[in-house]
Amino acid sequence: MTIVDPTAENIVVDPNVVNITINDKPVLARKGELIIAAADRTDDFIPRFCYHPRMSSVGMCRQCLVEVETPRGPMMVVSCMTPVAEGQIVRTATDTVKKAQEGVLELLLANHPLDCPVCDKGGECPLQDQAFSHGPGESRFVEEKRHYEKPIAISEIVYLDRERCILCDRCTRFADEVAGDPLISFTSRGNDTQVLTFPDEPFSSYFSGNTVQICPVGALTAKPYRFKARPWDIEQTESTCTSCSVGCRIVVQSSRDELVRFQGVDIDPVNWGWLCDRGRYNFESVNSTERLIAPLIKSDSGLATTSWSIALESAARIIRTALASGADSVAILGGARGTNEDAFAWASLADQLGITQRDSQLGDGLTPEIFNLEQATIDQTCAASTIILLSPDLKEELPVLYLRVRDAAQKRKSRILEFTPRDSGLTPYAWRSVSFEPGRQAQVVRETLETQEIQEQIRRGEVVVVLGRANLAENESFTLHALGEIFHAIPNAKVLPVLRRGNVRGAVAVGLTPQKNSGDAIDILTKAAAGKIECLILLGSDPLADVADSDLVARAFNRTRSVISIDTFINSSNRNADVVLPAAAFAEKTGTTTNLEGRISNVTQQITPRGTCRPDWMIATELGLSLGIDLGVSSLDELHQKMTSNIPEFSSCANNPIINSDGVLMVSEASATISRASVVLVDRNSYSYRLIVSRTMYDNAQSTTTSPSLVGIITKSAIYVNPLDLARIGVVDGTNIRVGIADKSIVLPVNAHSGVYRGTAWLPYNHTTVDVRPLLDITSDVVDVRIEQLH
Amino acid sequence: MSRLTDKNLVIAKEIIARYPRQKSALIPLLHLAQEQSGYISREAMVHLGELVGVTSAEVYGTATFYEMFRFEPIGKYLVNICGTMSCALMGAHELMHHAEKRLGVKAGGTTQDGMFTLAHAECQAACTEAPCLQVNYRYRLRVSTADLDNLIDDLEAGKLSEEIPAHGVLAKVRQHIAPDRGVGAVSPELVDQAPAWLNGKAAL
Amino acid sequence: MSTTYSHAPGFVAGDRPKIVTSRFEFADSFTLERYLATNGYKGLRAALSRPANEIHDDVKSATVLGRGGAGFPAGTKWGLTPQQVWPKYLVVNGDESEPGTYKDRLLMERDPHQLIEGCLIACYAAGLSQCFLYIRGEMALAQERVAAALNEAYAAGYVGKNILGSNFSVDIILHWGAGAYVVGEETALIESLEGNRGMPRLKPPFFPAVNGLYGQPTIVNNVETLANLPWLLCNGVAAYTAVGTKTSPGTRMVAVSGHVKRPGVFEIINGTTTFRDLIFGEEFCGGIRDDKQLKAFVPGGGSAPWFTADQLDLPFEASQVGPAGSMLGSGAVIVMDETTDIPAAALTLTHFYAHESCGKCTPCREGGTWLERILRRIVDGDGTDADLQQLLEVGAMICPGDFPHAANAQLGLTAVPFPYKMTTICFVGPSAFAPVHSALTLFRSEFESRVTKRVTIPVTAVSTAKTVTSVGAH
Amino acid sequence: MGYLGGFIVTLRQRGEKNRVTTQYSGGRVFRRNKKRAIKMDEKLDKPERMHGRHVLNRYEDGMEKCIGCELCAAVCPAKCIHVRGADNNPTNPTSPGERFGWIYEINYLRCIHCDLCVEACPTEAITETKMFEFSFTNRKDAIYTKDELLVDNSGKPQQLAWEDWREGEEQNTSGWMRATAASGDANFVGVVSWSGELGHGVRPAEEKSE
Repeated sequence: MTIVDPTAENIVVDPNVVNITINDKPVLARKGELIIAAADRTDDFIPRFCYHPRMSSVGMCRQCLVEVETPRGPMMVVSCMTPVAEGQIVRTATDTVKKAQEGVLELLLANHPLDCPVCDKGGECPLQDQAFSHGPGESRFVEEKRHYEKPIAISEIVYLDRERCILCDRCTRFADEVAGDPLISFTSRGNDTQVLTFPDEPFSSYFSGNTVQICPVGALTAKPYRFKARPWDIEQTESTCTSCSVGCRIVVQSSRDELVRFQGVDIDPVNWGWLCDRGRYNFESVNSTERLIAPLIKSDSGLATTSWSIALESAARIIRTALASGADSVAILGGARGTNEDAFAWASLADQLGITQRDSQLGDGLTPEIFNLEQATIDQTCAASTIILLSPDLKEELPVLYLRVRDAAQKRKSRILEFTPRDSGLTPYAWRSVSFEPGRQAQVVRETLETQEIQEQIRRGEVVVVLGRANLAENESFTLHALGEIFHAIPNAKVLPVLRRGNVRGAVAVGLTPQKNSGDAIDILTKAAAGKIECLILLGSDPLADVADSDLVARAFNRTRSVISIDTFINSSNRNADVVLPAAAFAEKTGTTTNLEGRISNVTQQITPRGTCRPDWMIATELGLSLGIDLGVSSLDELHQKMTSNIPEFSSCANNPIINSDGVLMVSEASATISRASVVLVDRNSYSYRLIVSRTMYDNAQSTTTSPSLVGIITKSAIYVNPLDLARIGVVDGTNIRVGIADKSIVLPVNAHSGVYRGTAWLPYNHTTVDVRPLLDITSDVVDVRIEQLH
Repeated sequence: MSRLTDKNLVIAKEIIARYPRQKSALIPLLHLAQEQSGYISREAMVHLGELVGVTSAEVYGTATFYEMFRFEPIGKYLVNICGTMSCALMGAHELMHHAEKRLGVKAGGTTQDGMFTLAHAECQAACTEAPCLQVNYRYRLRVSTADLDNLIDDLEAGKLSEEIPAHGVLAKVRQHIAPDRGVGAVSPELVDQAPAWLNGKAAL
Repeated sequence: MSTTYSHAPGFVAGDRPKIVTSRFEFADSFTLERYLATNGYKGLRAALSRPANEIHDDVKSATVLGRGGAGFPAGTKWGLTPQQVWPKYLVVNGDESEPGTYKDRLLMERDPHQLIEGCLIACYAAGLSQCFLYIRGEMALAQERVAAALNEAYAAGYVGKNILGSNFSVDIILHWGAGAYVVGEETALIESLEGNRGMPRLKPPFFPAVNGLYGQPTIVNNVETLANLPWLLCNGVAAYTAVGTKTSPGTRMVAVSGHVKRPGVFEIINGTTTFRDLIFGEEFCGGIRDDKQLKAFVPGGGSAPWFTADQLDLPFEASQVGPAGSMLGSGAVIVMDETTDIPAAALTLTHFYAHESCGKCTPCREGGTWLERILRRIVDGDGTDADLQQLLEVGAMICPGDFPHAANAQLGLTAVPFPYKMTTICFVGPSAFAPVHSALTLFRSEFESRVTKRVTIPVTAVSTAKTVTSVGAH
Repeated sequence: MGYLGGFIVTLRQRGEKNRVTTQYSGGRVFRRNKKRAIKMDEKLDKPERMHGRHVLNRYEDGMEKCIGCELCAAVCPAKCIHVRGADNNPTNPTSPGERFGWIYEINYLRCIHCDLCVEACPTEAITETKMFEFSFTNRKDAIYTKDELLVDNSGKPQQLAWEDWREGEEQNTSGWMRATAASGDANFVGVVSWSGELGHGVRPAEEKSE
């Protein structure tokens, strides 16, 4: 927008600028902008309840009435639905407007219970605030108020108090427009209107927490925050969520040094204020009583608490001993959980010790080479005319990215061309969804891109490929081959890499990735299984639970002499470790993180670390000192400086204050290309089913299982097949069956699912009750399973 | 009492096909479900949601907005006595009192034998013939208390079963468009040109 | 008293020009056979024999006014749709539920083919690709008759593909509602037709002519409006404008109900007939029942401010009724004689609008019910002096500024012209206030006599039902 | 002479008549001077609006009035109140409604008895007695917990070991109530009223001072 100075010569009038007057002050607005949005840039606040800048306007609450001059005198309009017009004169505080606003507020309060003292929203409630600023002061309503049953749980997480609801349509609009889960709706009519779910059906949206955040009253409250604190005893800081790699901007709130709530922060490039429920509520795991609070060391009776100095000494001794048989006998797994600084400190230590075997992925991602392809940001992706999805189910793995891509498709800005082994959350919004049998994606992509219709679409403009690992039960190279086909057809396509782990991109950038041609995590574990690894350092990773091939990991751990774990919890991998060093968790440390598009933003400490926990970087420097190595840093600032000057990708965030808000993009150069390759694949036996293994939002992740509010939502293990296939094998939906490969099998329930294509079977990973990993063999290209009835 | 029967499913699919967007068929389909069971069951709403491709919460939201839909079984005959101004001026309240006494239930209640549900109704568009009432949406005009007694007697005796079907059945005639006669739904996605007859020439 | 009805119960024929009710005298007026025998589908043939734009011009020059309430000329409305956006839809508003009104029901029950022909002419003239005929849910008979007529017309080639062998093809889809007054509002009608809750959309930006059904340009016309078209096309513009006044040509159907000797629906000549003619004229209602005095009457459906005897000589003409402080609306007059309990009568209407509020706009949802509760309290004898003022103040939250009312010589009131300012999207909210305001302005003494000199409300004014032993009721 | 001015108040309080603090010296004065035995160990009547230590009140049915809203903690200028709310057990509620005061602590090392907490309380749950004679010897005792603050089932405050209470003094628990309009009714602005108290009933409000 250009500011027009009428006195200047050669005025170039921006056709998109509209001059309006709000309360006698000139305001510049964008064409098509709403009056309320233009007024938000001035000091004149227009009260509102239903208006939300990220959703379509409905003009429901009638609170934002203002007067606009018309040839027939002033006319009252709702400012949330009236676009600006050249020369428009708006008044937001005339007597008529004030009267109308006071009237609406009195009416809103007429049936609203005055239970503010017990209401979680009390103190930060728009209705309360605006009743003070724009309300009549007193109510003349003497009648009895409307009564409903006090809060009803509409899901595992959200409570609904219909008495408090002012029917602003925000939650229902969010569920419908933004999340695409219209599981709540207005019901009944007139004065009896209420928001409800379908009887006995929960509001099981992955994004339900957002409705709590945008509710302008205390009608929707969240179980994890219920009665935990009041707004005035909350302290807060802005940070970035690291639950997945989307990097949503959040506010971390605590009360008396305990985390009580995360709220989404509206930043344009990433999350628009939205969060997924897992990211919003898994802070409970930080408060968990199961947290590690002191160093542990192996003793005759298992792990025993010890002091930091002893623990560090023993760790140093173990590493020294291992290094004596060569740098190849030490390996580092993990590092994607922490900050960039954490990863950098560990990478520096590893460099100094000569450890080249490191990997922050656990064999379930893709080669870090994809970060060197021509990159697209989330914004560029959502502005592209064609979005090609060659990715996992974004709704399950990167929920807020799903919201962004869905929005782009819904508003008809972009068309989605999806290649998927099974129906994903975005399938209903895809322009074309092309299914493939695992292993055949390259061929399917090639054939699809050859059709004329697709070629026409591709020629319409920018193409971005959202690239990730859709299936853990196939070799990662299949995805890359398919990508090669895309590049062959569309050489200038950009890539948005979607690797799931929180800071995997930062960890790779600083060097927590295989160095000097040493192998990846799977190679490390294979070597360990062969007894070639003396010491395994686990940086917040749990390979025994996380690596798809459980057999391999078990053998690896059996043969590894010693394990040093830096973690926040005791888990399956460090239960028998030699030394366990307690790490500071999210919100207990400060630093920067990098999201999937390479955006570097800060994470901030809000509470004191539990017990004697320390940030990973501090552990690295101190362990270094015990090993006689000085990393040359004594504070986080120094470390950050050193990182930004040593790692070229991070040069953009050196002394850059923006990392506190929108973040800065890392410097990336497109140096890699992926070209077409031929693939040969064995045919599937017609009696077996090709396996698709992928993650869902609520699984047995540590942060989920240790969050009391989420643990109940974790899905139970089951295998999903097409209803027609189910009929073919004559198995009743929901019964237990045996799923087997050559010599191994597991028993679990089978469910009919029309989103799974014929001849394939979908097995969600890491759910409760049954471990599905025995079926996964990392060495085979794809997995075909037999499904048999139990006898 | 549940999902649509196979016969009704055929009708439902025909109705859905008439609209450019499936959801538009929701209200007619809800009537169909109500015709089938006399009220709309939970399963029926789930089924309709599947048919038109919306969540059951959306079906529920739409259905509860409209007064004619019942979500619990009611009497075979729904007696709606209008109480809006014209009828009130002509004695609708007295008629309601009489009906309450005669049927032994308050407005909104259903008789023990499940025959009658008595209800207040808003203006039924027969104002000049006040007071008026509808039995399962069939009019009775200028109803005196004696007329009401006779009506109830007749209904109890089954004399009017031809004229007044059980609650849920609305129109006894359905629109049916023969496949060779229908133009088909005109959806915004498929049409972006002016209709053929707008070419400045006479159509005939 | 049992009444014997003609073929169209409620309709009073009279010796006046008949444009839309000409077939009401026949017992089989709703059949295709009768329709064809009485100039049926001649208008359509006439229309199809000329280019579409000429038909549109005809309807424009005949100034066929919308009969739904707003009185906007149909031809002009058709012309408001954007030029190059297709498809456009026709939605027929047969969701008649305004208290006092029932012309559309008769037209659908008695002459469905006339309506169908009207729809076809409109579609042809305005280039509308599909027609949805939305009939109020409670009108089972109208639905049956229209469905049967449509089936007949489809079979006979009047509707559907290549109508009468021409290149004009259009489907008329019978759609019916399920009981919601607010759906009579055109944007709510569209929402309802899309399968949603019938909550009105805000205009702007959702002017149906630009952004209506499925976001496409949509014409919403009233049943009676469309029923005028066959006659217009058959007899020509000149014959049509010869009836009625220049600004309001043709006839219109008016229902007069309440305390009159012969309540009924009449087809009257637009613009010249006065309320006195209607209520006292022998060819119409023939005076007040039992020759009592007229107390007040509602001139245009339940949502119109009331008139008293002072306004009897106003003609049935929007341009005169508006400045006099009310509106013509959908052609319904409700007459109250001297025995009428005014507060109780107002309550029935306020209850109606409060009950029919869709719940979207706060002032209507909360204010309507509040009005009803205060009014009911007063009617039940539990009101206070303050309640009278409270009624007006709650009303002012729905309609800030002066509310229209009629002049009254006896009370020394001068008229406040229609319309009012409102804080709601549609007219349901203000309509809940209109009867309260009229009753309270014109008959304040009746309210005052209802309230004892109580300062506070007995009990806590909890229930809407009257408390039998209210504290301090005497 | 200027500096003596500061002692004027002190000097004015000299003389037997005005003495307060020696009168309940725990018997020491009595032992020294038997002649003044009648006045020994008695406390003077305290002003009606005296601010002493707090109590948490109950309703007649024994339910606690505190709903754990933390408004008292929010308003406390000395930051000496710590409150945490929790969900009432629906079958056996502690207080009416959804929420009850689960933790309630007042640190009397910090409390300045300003009574803003009492003003802020929406349910009249916290009021102050007139008793201020409590001298504790350790920090733990100084922090009164909810169990200690809560009145018993008859509405009487619980006497703690270090509190100097006399016979009948527990009657002095009547709480001084807000001078603002609790109900939002403008007629009551500026009127000092009293909380309805279990065991003591309701005292009439004071006359409105203009």
